[in-house]
Amino acid sequence: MSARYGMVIDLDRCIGCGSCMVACAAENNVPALQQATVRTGLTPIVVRTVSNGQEGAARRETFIPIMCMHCEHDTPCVKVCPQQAVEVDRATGIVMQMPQRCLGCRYCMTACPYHARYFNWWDPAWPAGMEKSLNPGIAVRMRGVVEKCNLCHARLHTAKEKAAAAAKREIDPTDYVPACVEACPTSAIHFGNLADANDPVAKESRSPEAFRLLARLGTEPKVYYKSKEAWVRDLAETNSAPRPEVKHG
Amino acid sequence: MSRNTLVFAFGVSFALCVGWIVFPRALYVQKRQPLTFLHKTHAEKSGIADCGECHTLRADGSFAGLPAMEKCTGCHSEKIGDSQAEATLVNNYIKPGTETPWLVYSRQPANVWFSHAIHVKLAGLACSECHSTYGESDQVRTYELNRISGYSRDIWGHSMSRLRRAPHEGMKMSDCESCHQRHQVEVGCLGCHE
Amino acid sequence: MFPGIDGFHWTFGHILFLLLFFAVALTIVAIVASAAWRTAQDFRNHHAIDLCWHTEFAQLPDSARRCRHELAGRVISRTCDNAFDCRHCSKYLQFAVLPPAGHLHLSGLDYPDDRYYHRGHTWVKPVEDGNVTVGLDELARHLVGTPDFCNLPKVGEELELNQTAWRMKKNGNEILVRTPIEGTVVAVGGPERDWYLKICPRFDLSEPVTLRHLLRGPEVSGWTNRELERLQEQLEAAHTPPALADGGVLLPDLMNVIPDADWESVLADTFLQL
Amino acid sequence: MKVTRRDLLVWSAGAAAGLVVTPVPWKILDDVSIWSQNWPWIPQPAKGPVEVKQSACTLCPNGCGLRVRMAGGCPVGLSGVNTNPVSRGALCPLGFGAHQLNWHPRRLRNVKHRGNISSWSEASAAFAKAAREGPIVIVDGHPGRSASSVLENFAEKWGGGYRVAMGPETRSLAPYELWSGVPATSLGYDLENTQTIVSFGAPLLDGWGIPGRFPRLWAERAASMNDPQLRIVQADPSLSRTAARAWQWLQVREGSESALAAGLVRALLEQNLVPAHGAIPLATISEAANETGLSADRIRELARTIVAKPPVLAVSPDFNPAVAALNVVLGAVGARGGIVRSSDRTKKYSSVAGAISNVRAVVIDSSVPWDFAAKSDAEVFRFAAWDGGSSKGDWLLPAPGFLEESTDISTPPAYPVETYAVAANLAKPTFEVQTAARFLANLDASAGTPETILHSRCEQLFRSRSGTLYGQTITPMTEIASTQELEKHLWDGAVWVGERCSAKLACELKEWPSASPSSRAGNWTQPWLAPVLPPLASKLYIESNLRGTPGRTV
Amino acid sequence: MASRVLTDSRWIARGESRTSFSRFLLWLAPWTALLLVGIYAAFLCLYHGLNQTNMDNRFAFGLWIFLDLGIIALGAGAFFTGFLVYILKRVELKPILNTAVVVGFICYSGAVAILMIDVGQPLRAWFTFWHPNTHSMLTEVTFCISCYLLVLCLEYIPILLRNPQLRRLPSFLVFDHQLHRLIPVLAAVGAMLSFFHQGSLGGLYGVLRGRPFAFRSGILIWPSTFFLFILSAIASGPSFLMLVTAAVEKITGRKLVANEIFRRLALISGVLLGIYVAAKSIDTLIWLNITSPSEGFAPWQFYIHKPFGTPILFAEIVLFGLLPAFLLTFRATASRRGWLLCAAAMACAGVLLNRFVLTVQTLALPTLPFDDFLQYTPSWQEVASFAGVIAYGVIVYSLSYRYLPMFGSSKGEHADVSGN
Repeated sequence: MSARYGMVIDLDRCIGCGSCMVACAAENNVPALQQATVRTGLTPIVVRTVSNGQEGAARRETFIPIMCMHCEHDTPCVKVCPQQAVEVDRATGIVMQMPQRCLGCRYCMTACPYHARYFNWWDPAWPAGMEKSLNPGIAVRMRGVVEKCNLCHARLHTAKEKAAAAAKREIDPTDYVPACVEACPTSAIHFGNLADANDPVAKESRSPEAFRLLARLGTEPKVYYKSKEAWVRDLAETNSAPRPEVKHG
Repeated sequence: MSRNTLVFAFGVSFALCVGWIVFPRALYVQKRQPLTFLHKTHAEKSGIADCGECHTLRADGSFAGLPAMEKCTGCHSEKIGDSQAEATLVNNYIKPGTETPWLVYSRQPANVWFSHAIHVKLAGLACSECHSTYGESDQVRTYELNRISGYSRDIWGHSMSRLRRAPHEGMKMSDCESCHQRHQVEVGCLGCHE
Repeated sequence: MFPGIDGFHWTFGHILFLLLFFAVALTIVAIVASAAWRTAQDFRNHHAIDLCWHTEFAQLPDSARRCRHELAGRVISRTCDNAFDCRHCSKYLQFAVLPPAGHLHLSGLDYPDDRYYHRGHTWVKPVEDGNVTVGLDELARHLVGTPDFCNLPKVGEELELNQTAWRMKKNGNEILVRTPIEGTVVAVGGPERDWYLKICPRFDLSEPVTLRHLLRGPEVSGWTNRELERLQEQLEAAHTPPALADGGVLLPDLMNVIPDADWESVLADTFLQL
Repeated sequence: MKVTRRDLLVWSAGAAAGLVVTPVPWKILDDVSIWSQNWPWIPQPAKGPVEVKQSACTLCPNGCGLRVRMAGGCPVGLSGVNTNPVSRGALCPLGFGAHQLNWHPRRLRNVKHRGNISSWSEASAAFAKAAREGPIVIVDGHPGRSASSVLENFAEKWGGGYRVAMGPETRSLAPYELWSGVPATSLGYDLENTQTIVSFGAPLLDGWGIPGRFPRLWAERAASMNDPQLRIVQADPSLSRTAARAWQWLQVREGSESALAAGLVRALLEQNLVPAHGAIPLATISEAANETGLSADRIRELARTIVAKPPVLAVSPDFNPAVAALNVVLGAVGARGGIVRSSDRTKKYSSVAGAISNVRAVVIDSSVPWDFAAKSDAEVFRFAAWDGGSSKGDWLLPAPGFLEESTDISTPPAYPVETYAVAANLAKPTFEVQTAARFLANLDASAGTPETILHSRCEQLFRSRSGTLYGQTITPMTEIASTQELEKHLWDGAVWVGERCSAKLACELKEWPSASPSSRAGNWTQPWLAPVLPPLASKLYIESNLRGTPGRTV
Repeated sequence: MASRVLTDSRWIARGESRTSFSRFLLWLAPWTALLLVGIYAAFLCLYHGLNQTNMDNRFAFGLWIFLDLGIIALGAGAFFTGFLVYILKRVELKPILNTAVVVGFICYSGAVAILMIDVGQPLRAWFTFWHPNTHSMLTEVTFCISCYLLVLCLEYIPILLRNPQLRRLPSFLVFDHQLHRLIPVLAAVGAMLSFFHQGSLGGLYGVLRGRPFAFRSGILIWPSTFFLFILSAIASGPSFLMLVTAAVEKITGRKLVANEIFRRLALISGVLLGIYVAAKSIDTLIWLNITSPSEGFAPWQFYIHKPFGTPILFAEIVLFGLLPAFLLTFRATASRRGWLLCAAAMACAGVLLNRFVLTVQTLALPTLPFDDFLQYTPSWQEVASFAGVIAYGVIVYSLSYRYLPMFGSSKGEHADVSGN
């Protein structure tokens, strides 16, 4: 059962509601910390707003969810981790981050071109009692380690165990859907097995409207984006016009 | 020179004594189980032969672990024998309706995801392959808690050097790995970690 | 790190990397172990003291390392390169045979010719029972006078050449006296007697080589003159009253006479300490 | 034997050398690392069986279907219910983190009176006194529930008023209530059957209505289509989320929505795109153009565009008679794909917008949105699960938190058909809470209890035999054998959806409506200090740039 | 007779004149205070976690990594001098060998200390040894730096044991002697380790395919930065030694090292710097014209963000590269102390700038087309803990200078005892 789980995100469908971010944080026991900021927060999936750079009526905006791209080739973070806390799982193609192995050197974060890796700057904390609402399938990460999207591996565990209970080796694909995919109100995020040529997601990934961010780096990300609009597809390439400096709050 | 050698040797042997005799005792807290539960007696008297009868798998494949109090209540709602342990069970736990605070020898930490369903149903492992013959024992072992890591001593194994271990001794990650290697089952990190 | 530990891969790169690492680590450990083992070996072979002496000798000032043949005037200038170990000096025989000895009397100091002199201002005097007595020479006695405290080795203790034979204290200054000849202590004297130690030498005294490293005859006068000059210089540098009484006679008990001199340096230079 | 310093050194060296070949350094190294992987101050999730239950979200009147994962007796994960025809498997970003709300630091845990901790008995006594003195006003945020009936009954019996704090969707339907006599709560937008929507700044894709309704509809019928089956023309001053995704975005000036509607009506009539109509706006197209910043031609073209693909529907974000009048002119009222009647109930609710002066006490139910606060001389009894920081000098009464009460859920605002669902309580409050209905029932049991009313409603529903039940399967009501069976389905998360209402809806618009005052005027303008958000939703604001910050709230 | 007031004269080699003990303590006092502040800042970072710093998810590396790279490059003088003396037999450099070893020891131990604060989970840092990913440059760095720190300790021990008090213990003296006989092997091992980890530190950034500003093509598994880092480190190491020596001479008011040695170091530094500048220029051209465009980045993109414009490239290559290379190489300038030190300082600044550009600028520049250019200011904890390391360095060096033979000029080196 060698799968290559991947995603196709239809940017024309994304309405930037942020449901995926909240669902992801709830699924993965990510704390909401008072001290965190845009630059220090922990958002395994984050929806960013991108414009075509114009002002007034010609302005167009799109929302682009950024998460771990699960790069397949020369995976930047896997290659640099000094103690094998990151690996590309052979059975699923998921780039797995092991917080218990991580020493928090953050080299992988500098290696990731997508800024999809986050450091636990603080001890995870919840208001008193709220720890009862934590998802039982996910161990809370301690401070000082790097984490990122693991494609909701707790759901994969549950699916595997369910299959095993029925003495089956293969999981039922409907049992394994990441939280962001499930949460999307417009079904903009499509999840599937890219290794299976008949999988709708695999087909979609080959569509001419599909593109990957920074594809020219050659890391073969498994998260594809899709848009009908040319200016959005241009995001695949960085070699576009210089952009004005953006001030951060 | 000979005095130096002697003093040096004394230092070495002191360290060896401390390291191999004092340290293991100091590192682990000895704890007693709340009840003297005897697997052997239960197997004989109730005719339960299969571990799975009490240590069940739920419908979704998750492992229920130690049976809940209702399983005990099935027989012990009132005292049926004359052992002191049973009296404790009935008076301290069944009547007030509280769960027995068992100390689980093989409890893995929260970051470990171990599926009994996969290992038992798919791989066909016998319980004794990891849990030895504890299911047939007629005495209650002392639970030893590591003061630093908070793990049960069964995780490391009784042998401090881990060199001369019994076949089922030790439940560290390396023990899982070596079994997986023997059976050529490759699993990624998050295959077994949460 | 090792086969069987998570993360070990049987790939060429991995093995090569680890082999290199282990080679480096082993080299470092081997170096330390080897140094430690050799140190222990040196102690066992009685080389240690010799080694210490050699190391310290190399760091003595040039003026303290003059060859005995220069002192005797047989050669114009020569620095000893063998830590005063004339017994093993390949050059020793190149120079003339020793001239006859004579009783010396320099600046009021007595240097009898019945004994042999060590550069650490001790002498060795063979006595009738085949043993030798060891004592401080006149210059040293004039400097120190009566020590406040004297810590002599016990009878039966083995002494190595140039090892510290005994310790003395005077006015708070510690004085370490080097052993002029290796052997076993058979009797202990002290400042109140003629000699400090009676030693049963390790080597046969009848062999001339046994005492070859010690100074005799014109070497003694040359050496003592230089030592007196040095002393004079050092004491004058300290703006002290003349050390030598009129007529060039050294005052006795100098340390009490001239308490303000830089005695630390004087004593170190006198007793060949660093 | 004398122990020298040298001996100590040698001994230490020996001990150090010996220690290396004992477990001490290595085991400590290992155990300390393990300790760092399981730091005791880091909370660990509960272990135990995970059950999946169904309920409905009660954060707002939409009542989205909830699939709740429960462990250790607590909800540990929420997701939508795909079989729910109303919410269609979606939740809003707030909903996904709602299971953490009950432990919000601003959870109201004690009865508070004028900022001081008080008790339920004192509150009851104070309210009994106030009720006897009268008159009282009871404000409900979510009419149509069983609990609402209790509130209404009580208000009726005790000679007070029952007012409803309408949401903006319902408020946008209020003009039709004025013109047709059908209550706004019985009206809905038939979005599912429309083909062109002209939105006057309504955040259709950004929190308008049911989270799963319009976004899903848009995703199916409009998103990433060159010629969408559902055309959205969004008039918005800035590129809002909806504007960014709309088929066309009209950049209009702030506050010029009514003028645009008037201009469109003029353009429609001028170009004979709609049948002639009596009520003609005073403003001309060029005046509308001036006000909106669009060109007159653009408005004319827009008129042609919107009628090109009927049915067409105009939507305003809030009460806006001009937009409603445009719908009347477009013939969208009472038509398929327009404004339709969701029920034949004719009961009108008084809005809180009306004056509440000369009142002895006001009871505000916990369903009233957090940003409603009474600016009144009356004694205010505010039920809330979370302390929004308002109502100083009044009573703050802890209400059940998220999933802590069982309640029924009636038709969501502006939904075109009647629905009925039950939100089962899955969490237990750890301190004493009371709903407003229970509090009032304690004083006067004759107002009924929510449980009995719920039961009787089910009976009524069963007897009506109309509609369909959407549970694990889709079951027509005719196949339901008993009230008990119906109730069981409802408690298991099924939704009853009624049939389309056949009652007529006709609007008569005699003259063009004048500019309307804000519906929030009057005594209801003092907002709460800051909204109480699920902590994870506040992550959206704090840890990403996706949305503007509403203040650092956790 | 010496007065019995507080004195440490017994610990000072006889014949070496040092300032009075009280003045020495006075000199140490501010540095000790700074060290204590640094220790407190480090404690905060360890106890509360790295939220005490101003680093963030984009600026995952900050001041610490930049300065770590910097001081490790400047500490390269230690291994390179050892390499020159023991392997290439340039015995004329022997007088500065000890000071080179101590400077190296300070730089490396300081860098390792900072790294231990910089990682989020120092308690698990040993996992790198236990589960090494041998493809990671950081693994190579970790292994080499820890081994080399060990080597430096071993090289430092003989110097330490030459203290007049310690040497009175015969076992120390003999051990020192025996260890010293094996030092050439250590120097060789150290040189190998250093070449590797200086290179790997460069490789650390050069392999970052995801950071086109840093990514370089190279030879086999090593990107060009691997070799450039070695070159720049060995070029700046001698310059830094000159600066340290000159500073010590200035502070103590003594002539410690012959001008000849300065000139020799300057020549080495200058020539190597010249080679480095040439290699760096070629590398920059290849990167601008081939590597970066092939990844979809036009070279000008890297230089549109202020303050990281092209002037910084000019400064790195010409102002702090080519210019000091000339100044150090030519006799006319190299023989004047002022010019020489100025050039050495420029060479050191050049290597620091290079490390800064590769760490900070790399992280500041956007990679995604919709990324922003970010800036970061270190927190006081970051600055203080690094200042603590500098204080630590000054203290260790001061103690070493006072009590140990740092400049092997007046007193002879170890005797060559061939008999053993």
